[in-house]
Parts: sequence; C-alpha cells; structure tokens
Amino acid sequence: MSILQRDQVWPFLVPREVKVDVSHQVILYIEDLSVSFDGFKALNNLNLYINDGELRCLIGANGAGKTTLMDVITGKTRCDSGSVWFGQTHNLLEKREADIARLGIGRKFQKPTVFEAHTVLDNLELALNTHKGILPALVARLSAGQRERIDEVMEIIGLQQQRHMLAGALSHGQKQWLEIGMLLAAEPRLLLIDEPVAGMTAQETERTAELLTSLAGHHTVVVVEHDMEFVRSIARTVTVLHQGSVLAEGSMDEVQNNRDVIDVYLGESA
Amino acid sequence: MIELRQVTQHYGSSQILWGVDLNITQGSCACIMGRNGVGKTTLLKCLMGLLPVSSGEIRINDYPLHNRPAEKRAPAGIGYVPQGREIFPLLTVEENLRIGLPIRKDKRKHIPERIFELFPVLADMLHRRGGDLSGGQQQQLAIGRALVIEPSVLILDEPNEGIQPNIVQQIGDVILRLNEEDGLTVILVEQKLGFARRVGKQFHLMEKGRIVASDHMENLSDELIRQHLAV
Amino acid sequence: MSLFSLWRQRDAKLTATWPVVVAVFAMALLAALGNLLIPESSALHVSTYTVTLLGKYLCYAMLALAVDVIWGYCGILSLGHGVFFALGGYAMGMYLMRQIGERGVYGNALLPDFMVFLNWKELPWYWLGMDQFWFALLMVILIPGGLAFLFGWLAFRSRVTGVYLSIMTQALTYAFMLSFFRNEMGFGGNNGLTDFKDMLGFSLQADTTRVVLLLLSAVLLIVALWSSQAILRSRFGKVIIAIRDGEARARFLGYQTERYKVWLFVYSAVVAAVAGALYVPQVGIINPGEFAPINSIEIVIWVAIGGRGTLAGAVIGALLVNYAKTRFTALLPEAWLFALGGLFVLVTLFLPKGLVGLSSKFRMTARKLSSYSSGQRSES
Amino acid sequence: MMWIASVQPPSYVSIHSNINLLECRVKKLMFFCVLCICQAWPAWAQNEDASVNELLQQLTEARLKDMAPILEQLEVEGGEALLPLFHGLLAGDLYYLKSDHTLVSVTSVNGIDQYQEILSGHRIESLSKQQISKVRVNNTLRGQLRQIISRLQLNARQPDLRYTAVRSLLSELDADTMATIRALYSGEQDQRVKAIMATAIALYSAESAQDDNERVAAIGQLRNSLETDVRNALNRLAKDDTRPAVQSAARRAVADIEQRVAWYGRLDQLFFGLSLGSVLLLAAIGLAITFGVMGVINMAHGEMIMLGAYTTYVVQLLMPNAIDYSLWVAVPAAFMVSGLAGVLIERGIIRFLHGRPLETLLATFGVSLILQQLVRTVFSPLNRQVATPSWMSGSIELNPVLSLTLNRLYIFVFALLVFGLLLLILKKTSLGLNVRAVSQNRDMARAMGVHTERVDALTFGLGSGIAGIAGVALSQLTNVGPNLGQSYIIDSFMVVVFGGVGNLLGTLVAAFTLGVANKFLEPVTGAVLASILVLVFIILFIQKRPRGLFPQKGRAAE
Amino acid sequence: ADTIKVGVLHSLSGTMAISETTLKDTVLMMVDEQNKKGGLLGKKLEAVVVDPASNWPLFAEKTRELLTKDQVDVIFGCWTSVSRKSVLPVIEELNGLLFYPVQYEGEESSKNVFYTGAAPNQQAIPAVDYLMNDLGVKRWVLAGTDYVYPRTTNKILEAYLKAKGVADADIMINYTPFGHSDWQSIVSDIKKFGSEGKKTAVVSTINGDANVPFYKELGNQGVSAEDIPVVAFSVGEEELSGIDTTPLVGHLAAWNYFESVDTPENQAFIKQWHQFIGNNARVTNDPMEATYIGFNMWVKAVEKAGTTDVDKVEQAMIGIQTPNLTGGMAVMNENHHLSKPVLIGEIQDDGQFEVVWETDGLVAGDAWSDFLPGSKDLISDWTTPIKCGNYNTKTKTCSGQNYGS
Ligand SMILES: Nc1ncnc2c1ncn2[C@@H]1O[C@H](COP(=O)(O)OP(=O)(O)OP(=O)(O)O)[C@@H](O)[C@H]1O
Ligand SMILES: Nc1ncnc2c1ncn2[C@@H]1O[C@H](COP(=O)(O)OP(=O)(O)OP(=O)(O)O)[C@@H](O)[C@H]1O
Ligand SMILES: CC(C)C[C@H](N)C(=O)O
Ligand SMILES: [Mg+2]
Ligand SMILES: [Mg+2]
Repeated sequence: MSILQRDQVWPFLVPREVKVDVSHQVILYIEDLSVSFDGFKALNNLNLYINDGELRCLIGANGAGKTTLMDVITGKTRCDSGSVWFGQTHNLLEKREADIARLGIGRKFQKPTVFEAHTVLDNLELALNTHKGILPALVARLSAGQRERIDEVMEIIGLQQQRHMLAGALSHGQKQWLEIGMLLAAEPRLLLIDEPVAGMTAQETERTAELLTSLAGHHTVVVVEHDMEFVRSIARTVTVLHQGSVLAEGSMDEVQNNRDVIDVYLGESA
Repeated sequence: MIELRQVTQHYGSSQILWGVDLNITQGSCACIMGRNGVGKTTLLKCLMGLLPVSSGEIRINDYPLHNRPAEKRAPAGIGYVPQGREIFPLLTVEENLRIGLPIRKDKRKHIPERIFELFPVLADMLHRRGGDLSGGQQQQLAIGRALVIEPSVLILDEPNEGIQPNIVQQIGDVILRLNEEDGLTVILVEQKLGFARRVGKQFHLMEKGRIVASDHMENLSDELIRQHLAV
Repeated sequence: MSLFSLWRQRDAKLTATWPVVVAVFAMALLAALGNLLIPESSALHVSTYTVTLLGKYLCYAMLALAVDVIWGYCGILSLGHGVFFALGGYAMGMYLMRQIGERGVYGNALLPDFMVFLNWKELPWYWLGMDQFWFALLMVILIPGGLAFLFGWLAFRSRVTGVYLSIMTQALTYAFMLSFFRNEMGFGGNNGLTDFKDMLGFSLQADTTRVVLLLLSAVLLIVALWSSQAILRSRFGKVIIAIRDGEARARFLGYQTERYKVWLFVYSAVVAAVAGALYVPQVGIINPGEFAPINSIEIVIWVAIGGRGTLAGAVIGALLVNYAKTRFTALLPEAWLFALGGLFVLVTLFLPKGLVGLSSKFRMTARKLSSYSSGQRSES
Repeated sequence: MMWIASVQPPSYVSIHSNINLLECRVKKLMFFCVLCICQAWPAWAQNEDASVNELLQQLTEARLKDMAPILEQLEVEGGEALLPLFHGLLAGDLYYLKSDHTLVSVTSVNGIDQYQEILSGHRIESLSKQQISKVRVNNTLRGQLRQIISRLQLNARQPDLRYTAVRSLLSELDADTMATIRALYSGEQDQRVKAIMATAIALYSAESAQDDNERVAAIGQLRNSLETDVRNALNRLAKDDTRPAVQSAARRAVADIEQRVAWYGRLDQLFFGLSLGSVLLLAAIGLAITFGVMGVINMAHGEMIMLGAYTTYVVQLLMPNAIDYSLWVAVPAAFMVSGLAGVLIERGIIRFLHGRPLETLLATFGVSLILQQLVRTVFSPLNRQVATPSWMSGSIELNPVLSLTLNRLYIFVFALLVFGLLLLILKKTSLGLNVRAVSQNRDMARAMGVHTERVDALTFGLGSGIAGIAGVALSQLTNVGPNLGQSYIIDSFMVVVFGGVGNLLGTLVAAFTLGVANKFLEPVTGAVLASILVLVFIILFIQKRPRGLFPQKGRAAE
Repeated sequence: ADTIKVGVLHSLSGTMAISETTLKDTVLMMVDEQNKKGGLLGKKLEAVVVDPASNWPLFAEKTRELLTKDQVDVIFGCWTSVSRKSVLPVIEELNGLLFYPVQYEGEESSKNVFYTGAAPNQQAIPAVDYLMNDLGVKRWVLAGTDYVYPRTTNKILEAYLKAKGVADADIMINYTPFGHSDWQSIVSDIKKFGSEGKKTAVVSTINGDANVPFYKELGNQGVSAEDIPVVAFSVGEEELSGIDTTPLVGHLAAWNYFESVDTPENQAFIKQWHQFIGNNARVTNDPMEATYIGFNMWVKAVEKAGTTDVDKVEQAMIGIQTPNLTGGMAVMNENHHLSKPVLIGEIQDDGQFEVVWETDGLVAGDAWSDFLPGSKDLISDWTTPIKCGNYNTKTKTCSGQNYGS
C-alpha cells in the first residue's frame, strides 16, 4: 500500500499548501470593479469585502451581475477596471482560471456542469484537492485517505447509489448535488456557489442550508440565491447587488426592510 | 382536454415513465410535483414530442398527438417553456420571440404587445442576444416566447428556477392571469410548494415515473407531501 | 443492475483492446512465418507482397490510433495529422537516403541524387547527422513532437477549439505540403525521397528485412496501444476525458487544461511520427503527397469507421478500410470509389459507433440471451 | 476594328481587344461584316488587278517561309482595298478551293458552314470541308499582318481604328510611316487619335532628331505617356544616348513614368487581389451556409461546385449556337442541379446525423468520392471544354499599363451580387431566422413549430445551389473536370473559418483579405511561398483571434 | 500460364486520372488488336488493370501486386515521374518490365524500364532552338510547376541558353504550385517582361490542370502568340480538348507526335482509337503514341526472343524498330530511350496542332543530360560489355547501380 501512496514518496506529489494571507481578516477584496459587454455595464464600480470564514449571501435582481462577479473572481471574465485580491498577496486579475482554482477558490456554476462521460465517482476523484500537474496525474492512484474523503462526500450528497453511474444520466437536481460534492471534495478556501437550490425540493433545500452553514468557519462561502427562505435560513450578512453595484448590505432583517431592495428585488409580499 | 394514457418511456434500456395516466381539463392549472429525477421533465418532453413515447397515447381535445412530430404539436396549441430555458443563445431577444410568429393562426407579422406588457424587461432587451441575458431574464423570455404562438395549453417546467422573488411573484401573477382571464390551460412542474399552492388548481404527484396522487390543490395534505416530496 | 452494466460498459471500451492486440500479433507472426518458413511453392506461403501490405496497414493502424487518442478521448479533431506521420517518414527517409551513399546514380557519396542533378554543391545543414541511425530516430521523435508542441502550445493556449482547430491543423499540413513540394527545400520536391537501399546494413529488398519490419510494426503498434491505454486509464486520461466534456469545469477545478492537451497532442504526434518512420522503409517512398490534407481526412475516417473513442476501433478501422481499398482498387478499378464512398456513408448511417459499436451490440444481445438462460445472475 | 465599336458602345474608357482574343464565332461574324463592306467597295472587286490576282494565287501555294514578301507586295499593290483579306488571314478564316485555288471564306451560321468566294462575294453551295484547304499563317506572319493592317488603317473612318493603328505602329516607326502620320496629324479631329499621333511624332523625334534641344523637348512631351514603346525608347535613350542633356532628360522622364507605372502596378495588384478574393468568396459562400450556419462539415461542397461547372458544360452543349447567352441559362440551371443534389444529400443522409456534426464529415466525404467518380463515369475523366462568351473575353484597357480583364471583372461583380442576394434571403425571409434557430437548438425550434426537416433541406439546398452557381463562374476561369471541387474545398473551409464561422460578412471580408494578401505577396515571394505564407498567417491569426475575424460574441459562444 | 499477362498501371481516379485513363484505354486497345492478330507466341494477351489512384506509394504496392500476385509479364504504366520513382525499386527488385510513355526529366536509366516518352533533349532543346533561330527570340521566360521535371528541364535550358550567350537578365524563371489556378500576377509579370522591346517567348513546363487557367489568363490579358509565344511541353491535344482554344491560336508545343500529322499509320491509328473508344471526338496525343510504340516494340521483342522472360526481352528490345505514327521508324537505343523525330506545332482553333517545324532526322533520347554538371559524363548502355545505366565515361565505372553487378 505504501507504494501506492506515492504522494508520500515524492515531494512533488504532495499538494501544495497555498498560503493565503488573511492577517486583516478579509479574504477577498473587490474594489472599483467594472465590467462591460459591448458597452453594457454588467458591473459598475463594485466594492465588496468578504471576511475569512464568513458565509455571505449575495442577492440581487436577475441581471444584477452576480454571476458576472463570480466570473471575474474565477478568471473567466476579464474586467475593465478595478482590483480583485485574494488575501493580501494574490492579485486574482493576473491569474488564469486554473491557477485561481489552485489557490483554493472553488465554484459551482449556475447551470450545473459536471463531466457527463465520467461516473459520479470519477467526477469526485477529479475534483479532489491533489496535485493537478501532468506527471502526477499519470501515476496517481487514490490513496486510502482520498477514498475516505470521497465516501464522505458521497454520503453528504446522497449519491452513493449512483456511484458508478455516468454523470450525464443524472437528473437536473442530482447534477446540482454532484457539483456541490465536487466542490466539497476540492476543499477550497473560498467557495463561490451560484444558485445551489434551484430545482431542489424543500427538504433538499434545507439540507443544503445545513451543509453550507456547517462549511462556514473552515471555509469562506459566498452564496448567490433567489430563494429567500433559504437565504433567510443561512444568512448572516447579505449583500444586495443592483445594476452592477452594491445596493445594500447588512443583516437579513435590515436588507429585508430596505425600501430600495423591496422595490427592485423582493416585491411587496416577500 | 389533454389526456395521457399509459404512457411509458425509456432512455435506452432504462425505463423512466411507467404507464402514466393523466387527465387535464380545459382551463385548469395542473401542477405536477415530485422529487428530483422522478421523470417530470421527461413526461413534459413526451407531451411536447421531444422524446418519443415507447407506448401509450397522448391526445389533445381527442386529437391524437403521440404519433405527430413536435413541430405539429405547437400549432395544435401547445406552448412549451422548458426546464433550463433553452433560449436560442445567438438570436436576439426579438428573434427569439419572432420564431413562433408563423404558426399563429392569425399570421401576424409582429410580436404581440401583450408580451411586453407581461414582461417589460424584454422590451428593453430587444436587440441583445438571448444567450447574454441573465438567468431570470432568459426565463421571462422563454415564457414570452411560448406565449407568442397564442397557445391554448401552456407547459412550464420549473419556471421559477433562479428567478428573483418579485419576478417569481410576477410570473405567478401572469400565470394566474393567463389561466383565469384568458382561460389558458396550464401544466406546471414546480418544486416550491408556496408557488404551487398559489397558482395551481390541481396537483399530480409523481414518483418513480408514475402518477401516484392527483387531486385539487386544497387537498394537498402534509401527509402527501411527506410521503412523496420529502427526501 | 443497470448501474452495474453502465459501469461495465465504460470499462469494456478499454479492455476490448486485448483481442485486437492478440489478433495483430498473431497475424504478423503468421505472416512472418508463412513468408520465411513455408516454401514459395506451397499454397500456404505468404508472399512478400502480403507481408509488405500488412506492414503498411499496421503503420496506418498506428496512425489511426494516434488520431483516436486525441479525437476520441480529448475531442481534438486533427485534420492534419498526416503532417506528423509524414515528418516522421521524412526523417527516416533522410536516413535511408544517406545510407545509399555511393550507390546513387551519380555515385556521389555525400549528396542524394536529386541534389546532384539540381546542382546542389553541398549537403544542407539540416541533413547533417541524418546518416546516423540514432540521430535519425531522435529526429523522428523530436521534429514532429516539437512541431506538435509548438502548434499545440500556440493553439491551446489561445483556446483555439473545435472546427477552428481542425481547420488550422489542415492549414498546417497543407502549408507543409506546399513547402515540401518546393525543390528548394532540399527534400526532393514532388518526387520525394526514394530508391532506398538498406537500413542498418540490411537490404530493404530482402524478405527477412521486410518480415522484421512487419514484426517491428506489430510490436510497436501493440506498444502504442498499450501505452495509450495506460495513459487513458490513468488519472491523466480521466482529466483528458473531462476536458473533452467540460473544459471550463476542468479549469475551474485547477487543471491547466492546455498543458494536458498539449502533451497529449505531442504524444499523439509522436505515435504518428513513429508510424511514419516505419512506413517509409516498407513502402519505399516518402513524398509531399503524404502531407495532402485529404490523406489526413482519410485517417479520421478510418477512426470513425472503426469506432472513435475506442482504441481497438481505430486499429480495426484502419486495417479494414485499407484492406477494402486494396481489394477494391484491384477488383473494381473503375468503380472502387463508389464502393468506398458508399461504405463511408453506410457506416455513418447504420453504425454510428463504428464497427466496434457493432460488436458491442452483438455482445449486448449475447449477454442478454445468456443472462436469460443463466437466470439473471448479473444482479448486483 | 470597327466591329469592336459595334459590340461595345464607346465610352470614356476605350475598349480595346486584340482580334485573336475574340470569341471564334464573333470573329467569324465580324469577318462576315467586313466582307459585306468589301462588297460595297467595288473598286477592287471589279477592277481586277492582274498582279494582285497573281499574288493571291501565290498566297495559296507558297510555303510559310516564303509568304512574307508576298504579303508585302500585296500591301503595296492592293492597299486598303485588301484589308478584309488581311483580316481574314489574320483570323485564320481564309480558305481556298483545292481544285482551282479560289479564295473562299467560311463562316458558320447556326452551326452550318457557309462558303463564300472572297473575290466576287458569291455564295458557293454544296462545298464540303474536304474540298477546301486553309491558307496557313504562323506567328511571324500574323505579326506582319498586324503591322500591315495598322498601316492601312491609319486613315480608317472610325477613330478607334485609327487610334489602334497608330498605337501599334509605335514600336516600328520609320520615316515613311512618320511622314504619313505627320500628314494626317493636322487634319485629325479626334482628340485621342491626335494625342497618340503627337506621341508618335515626339517619340520619333526623341530618337532621331538631330538637334539636342529638339530631342529634349520631345522627351519632355513624352514624360506623360505610359505607352510601353515610349518607355522602352526612353530607356534606350537614358542608357545609351551620348548627349548628356538628352540622357538626363530621358532619365528624368523615365523616373517619372516609372513612378506612375508603379502606382498603377499597385492598383493592378489590388484588382488581382480582389478578383482572387471574389473567386474565394464564391467558392466559400455556399459552405458558409452549409457549414457556417448549419454546422454540417460538408466535404462534398467542392463537388457541388463541380456539378455547377458541369451544368454549364451541358448547357453549352445544348445550345452550341448561343454561347453568349449560355451563362444566363447556366446560372439558374446550376442552382437547380446542385441545389437538388444538396436536398437529396440532406434528405438521404445528413438528416440522420443531427447532433453528430463530426459524422457529417465522414458521410459527406463518402458522398464526395461517389460524386467524383460519377462524373468520371458519365463525362469521362477528361476535362470538359467550357467556352467563354464573347462579352466576357478580353479586357478593358484603362491605360497602357492598367487593364482589367473582363471575365474577372464580371466574376467580381457576380460574387458580390450573389453575396448580397444571399444576405437578403437570410435576413428578410423566415428561412434565415429558422435555420439559425434550428442550428442552435433543434429541439426547441421544433417545440416552437419550426419544420426543422424542411428548413434543413431548404438550407442545405440553398447552400449547395450557391455552390453550383460558383461552379458556373469557376468554369470560366479554370478546368472543368472531376477534380474541380477538390481544389477549392480547402480554401473554402479556410475562408469560412478565417472569417468566423456563422458570420457571412466575415466570409466576405476573409475572402478579400486572403485574396489581396496573396496577390501582394506573390510578386515578392513567388506564388508557392505566397500560398505558404498566407497559410502561416492564417494559423497565427487564429491564435490571436481563436474564432476568426468576426467571432460570434456573447456568453453562449464561449 | 496459358495467357500472357499485360499489367496496366495507370491512375483511374484522383488527380492524374485526367491524363492516365486514356493511356489505360490505349493499352487495352493494343492488347485487343494484338489478340485479333492471333495473340503472341500463340497465346492470348490478357490485360490486368489496377488503379493506383494517383497515390504514389500505391503505385509501388500495385506494382508488387501485379508482379507477384498476377505474375504479369510486362507493365505499361505511370505518368508522373514520382510514380515511376516509386515503382522503380519494386520493379528492379522483382525484375519486372515497365514501359514508361511520358516525357520526363531524364537522369535515369533502369534495366527494367523502357522510356518511350521524350527526354529533355527530345523536346526542350529543339523547341528552344526553333524559337531562337526561327522566331528570333531574345528574352526567355521559363515558367513551370514547382517540381522536378520543370526544375530539371529549366536547369538544362538555362545552361543551354547561357551557352548560347543569353544574358541572365534576359531569363526569367517562375515556379508555381501544383494546380495553380490564379495566374493574374504571373501573366501580368510575363507581359511586363515581354514589353521591353526584345522578342520574348515563354517556355512552359506547367503541369496538368494549371494549364487551362494559365492559357485563359493569357488570352484575357491580351498576350497573343505573335507577341509572346508560349511553347509548352505538357500541353497536347488532350489537354486542349478541355479548353476553348480560340485565344490560344498560335501558341506552340513541342512533341514527338501530333494528331494532325497526315500519315497513313496515323490515320489508321486514329480510326482504330475512335472505334475502340466509341467516340469520334476523342483525340490522340503523344503519350498515346509512346504507348503504341512501346507496345509494338515489346511485341516484336517477345517474338524475337521467343519468350516473355524479362532478361531476354530486355536484350531483344535494344535495336528494335517500329514505325512511328508520324512516319519513319522509332529505334530503341542501348540506353532504353527512343530515337524519335521532334515536331513543333502551333495551336489551331480546332484544338489541333499545325506542325511548323520538325527536326531533320531522329533525335536520340539522352538519359543523362549533357548540360547538367553532375551528369554530363554519364551515359547509359545496357549492352555488353558496359551493361550499366549510369556509366561514367571519365572514370570508366558504373556508379551505384542496383543491378547488373
Ligand atoms: N458575455 C456576455 N455578453 C454580453 N452580456 C453579458 C455577458 N455576460 C453577462 N452579460 C450581461 O450582464 C448582466 C449581468 O449578468 P449576470 O449573469 O451576472 O446576472 P446575475 O446577477 O447572475 O443574474 P441571475 O440572477 O439572473 O443569474 C446581464 O444583463 C447580462 O445580459
Ligand atoms: N439523457 C438521459 N439518459 C438517461 N437517463 C436520463 C436522461 N435524462 C434523464 N434521465 C434519467 O431520467 C430520470 C428522470 O429525469 P427527469 O429529468 O425527467 O427528472 P425530473 O423529474 O425532471 O427531475 P428534476 O426535478 O431534477 O428536474 C432521472 O432519473 C434521470 O437520471
Ligand atoms: C511533364 C509531366 C506530364 C510528366 C513528367 N514525367 C512528370 O514528372 O510528372
Ligand atoms: Mg446568475
Ligand atoms: Mg426536471
């Protein structure tokens, strides 16, 4: 077994522990961020600070720029101006997606994206927080610890049954869960979660809420969601985006009673 | 009005629908509910003709649909709002809406104003690519697009997924209005109980590819919910 | 049960290579023995013609394998893989050319014939060292590998994908074709390199040499199959498939997808190049025609016919199509294109998964039948 | 060259065309006109000059080598009156009866040869090809004939003829000719003719005047002329003239002229580039639909072009006497033939492959093999002859160093026209919208009531039909053979991809960019290297813009 | 065997099918004819046709197939030099016999190949002589497709022209890719080159398909044969049959045969061809004549040797004479090349050539050019005692021969 646990034999196989300097408590600095598409301003001088270990809810009208914000943080979209820092030392705007991911920023997409031709198991394996280089990948075997981790995750997302099923054959909701599972397997510092409970039943929603709350502390979690009940159940701080900038920030109660927020987002009866 | 009899369906060798019987009357608003993966979407796709049924019959006003191709079903008056919106991403909002014009009975050449009344955002976004819109905007576009063909039945597959609360509200209002004022028959797949209760008149609970309970919405008891919707 | 069968099915893709390995080896061995041991008078004698033909097919199979590795598993459709094959071939051709030495028609020990009569005075620098077998072998790998690295690095880094990539590979091989047609390039222009005499001192016209080359092709094909399989089964392979289905997702998991793609591309190019290097001594000529885009498209077609995404499929496809071509061109010289074209159309229409798909279809039915008889024991 | 004037209305650009550039039939027709005119000149026909007759007799018997002096004699003896004969000889339309060496002309009217005695103008019935023999000429004689005709036409009635006559004499000015020109100069009314005569006079004195100043003055007059003969003469002077004043004047003049020539040279290149671009555009535009919009990797696209070209051939076979109109028939016919073939391919094969774009490559490749072999079987593997209508032959000469070939010009315009039309169809009809919807989300399109099958068939038919039309145009430029399609398929894909798949405008810009780039490179690097460089350029460009010149934008395209 | 097998190795598909299919038919016609005459050595001839599909390695493979599987006694085949080069090692290894009927660049002589097409000195040199002496050409454009035949021919011509005192500045050399179809710039360059006052001619070694667009462009840009004649070595009646020739009238070609030559043999041949192919519009051309000569020579040689054994037939071939279609007798020389007359023709508007010049007697094909430094000392002689394809007359050795040693 020790031969198979190669990550203990060769140093280059040991996952790099990335240092994120959070000496000021803040793990994510977003300042004056602007993004435009063909002249349309999706983000407009946005300022946002996320503390280390926080669980932050991000709400806002459809098209307010929440997904775009995540795109910028994860390196998918280039911004026009502004800065995005991960801790004190990592300027995210200079990095490519893969590097950002390896810094420990994980992301769940709005539309669930999983590797359809892989089994649920393989999906999780690929997500594991291991060395992502080429040579390690050629020789990598699952270590016992990793197996355990996968089983754990499998348990959490409730897909043990589907373990060997191709991910492409899962239903929409199952894919959502799998993607969350992949996030968990990767054990990132910062989780960006775009609409996790869309298409989930009430109970599942509850479970997700529990899960996210339990994650906070060890991990920093940013959740985008439109399901107010869900938000209410997990929220400590809520940030409301509108037309690319922050409209309001505060506790759920504050936000809920904010006139502007009611006008542009919540509607009267919420 | 819409009648499904013993509909079964397979993906390859795995059977998804197991003899679904469903009866939806004119002007009703039927809400289909069930856990993830029980086959709701599959059922709607069969209804729309996007998936072939393995056996069984589907009729609209006694007109058999199950042996017609999808493109013949829309003119028969079925509007479809799929799960995941399925906007034509590279067409502009306007073009997305225009697609359905030719099959309208009145052969209108213009997008009915009504759509923009219901969804004012669309009017602002007329010349942007459908794919660029945010999720919620796309959802509104998808409903608008289905309404362009002036359907007599509107099929909605989780229309509120990812929609901001006030719009959810609004969509609910729209569905109610269409259903009550215009007499549009609505088939709705919905996970959120609150919404389902608000707009639905009947419910049909699905489990493992079968309809296991159907009744008026008022009769949707906690017991039933626990039995069929809880995890 | 359905879960189990899904899992089985996935694995089946990779395990199904064994019958092919065995078949290839057996075929090569039988041909070798039949050629060398059975006297020519016997009906069982395998002619040198057949041996050479088989050798050629095996090279093509290797080439198809190279294409399948990137197309079937990583979704990179290269319509210009002939470029690596041909470059490998040219490197080998240059070595063979230098081996001719004084036996060329002009008796010039240094310059190949085509240089002499086009009045070249000295050997161009890029021909230096090619008289050494090890150096030539190194070039067989380095040049195509380097080109693949350069091209892949440029293309994948700037995220050229899909048809854009395919057409660029086509442009690449086309550009090479035009360049090699130029006599000034010093590769013999249209006529290419030919009239080879021997390799490592063994006459290329000797039956034993041919047989050895055939066996070598078979062995290397098997090695390529095995190594491809190993690569694709490793986590590297899983990442590759992940990239095919969701490159963005893979990137957000921290995989530098472009590196994975580049190295797979390089691997594939090297396999193609080795195939080319084996091909040249067996067919006796290498010329710019090998760079023709149409040739590269044909490779893709072998793979598709055999069944893409299965290593065995690529090999079977290449062997079968080329065998069909050989037969058709002799049997129906005026109508073989109808037959071949028709074959392509029919296979696409009726065997969407290629010939291998057909076999797994059989296997499925067979399994169904047997499971009926043996009382559904596969329930687990 | 009066007939030119009758075919092409005189305009501010003069239209010149060498006689042997003209379509055979037209030539014969023209010759016929000349004959008619000659009958209106009874002076010669009746006033039979014995020596002329004898010379004519000799003409039929002499060996090619000995004909030059006979022609010279004829010019002197017969003069202007013999022009029709010279024209006939030049065109190779002059025959004689084997029996008695009477000169006859042969004209083909509606495919039936008609024979006419040249001296009397009598029609001769019931002659067969076997009874007559051609009066042979070769290149040397043709050159001589041309000079003779020019000299004789110096005082022709049509200004155009006089103009050409003077121009063609520029290369061989001698004292006699000069005398004639000088004599005619003062009386000349036409400005253009007068100007060229002035050039001739200046040219002559620049080289043969005794006085330095006269020479310098003449050179000064010549510095605006672009005539090659002038340039050659000036070059000679600049190189060899011993008088410093003359030499330096010549040098300056040459420099002036060279500069202008270089400028026109670039214009010329631009035209070449645009013209190559229009060919690429035509070839690619059908693919821009089948591949760009529908997403079918259509390897049989080239064969659709080929079918169009063969249709042109068949149309010309069917209407051998109306070649001039054949293209008008061929364009719609080719559209129908290729379009229909396209519909068949779509219905028979491609529709089963939706959602499997790569497999379309395989199937259409098969189709392409079959189609190639089919034309090989039906039409033989040889190239087929497609004639160029007379109105597409020759060139418009804007000035002596810049002329635009007509066929290229027409094809350029045609390409733009086809492009515009296509754009209109796709923008203005529901087909355009539907096909894009279908290619983006087939299921949803069906759910919206779009008849996807019909849309597919129509679109594929349209794309193929347009490829067919391209074939008609290409038949005017290149071989019509079974390999025609193969030679354009790669270029077509390159153009579509370079422009950005799915963007018709991109295809247009890409085609012209590649065309012009190629043509500007070619003089510097040679044709082979130019093509290679263009390919390398495309490869590198795609690294910069991985989705072509005009990429599809937006979230969905990522 | 009870039949004598004749292999036919011409591409019936792919790019070369355009040219080669005709030769396949010619061989079939000759075989037919011979069988009507009662066959050969009392046996029937049997043609074995294969399709190497314009794919050069396939030529080698098919040759091997013909020789080992079908056991043919002789092969008529190949068009391009590269296909011949591809076949060469195989035919030598298996000691077969190939008749190659197309003009080529020379620089080769194999014991197993008979070259019945023209060597450069049977086409290019006489053509240049004609242009220089009869037309007074002073400036030369050597335009060719970028590959070995044009390169070699032009090398030879360049050396030849320079030897005749032509200055560097008066020679323009231009190469184009295969199948080049856009000739605008090149024709315009030629026009410019030719407009400098000296008589200019183009010597074209442009290959195959590229010719049609080339000539069309010449016509359209108004380059007429009197101004700048083009003499081509690869354009014959068959190529012209695919072009509207009106604008080409007066341009030239140099060959050993033209269909228009009026001899009884030729008339008979044309008639026979029309009958065989069932189409009176089909033309004949030089490679057909070369095939005809080659076939007849082989028949004679087999009769003379009394066997189809390659070695015997090879020796019997040398010195064999058969009638040319243009009159006179063709002779097979010791170097496996023919002695043939060289003709120059002007294109007529009916697609035929009018002979304007011809050599006084026969020109012997030269395997090794006297104008290339590398080969001027080489000769080929397959008779004893030399028995060598590349014999160096200076060193008196036979360099690098595969066979014979
Ligand atoms: N690639 C793009 N091209 C053009 N416009 C874009 C692009 N990406 C985003 N947008 C625009 O930016 C705006 C913000 O989009 P974003 O997806 O960030 O909204 P969101 O807050 O996530 O909305 P939702 O809650 O509906 O998901 C939208 O109006 C969208 O149209
Ligand atoms: N393409 C497919 N191939 C095989 N199985 C599939 C496919 N699509 C769906 N399924 C299976 O069919 C079942 C029903 O799926 P369906 O999408 O209809 O569920 P649903 O009720 O709409 O769920 P959700 O609430 O998550 O949308 C699921 O178990 C899923 O695994
Ligand atoms: C000139 C060509 C038609 C033939 C020549 N032998 C070649 O190399 O291809
Ligand atoms: Mg969003
Ligand atoms: Mg669903």
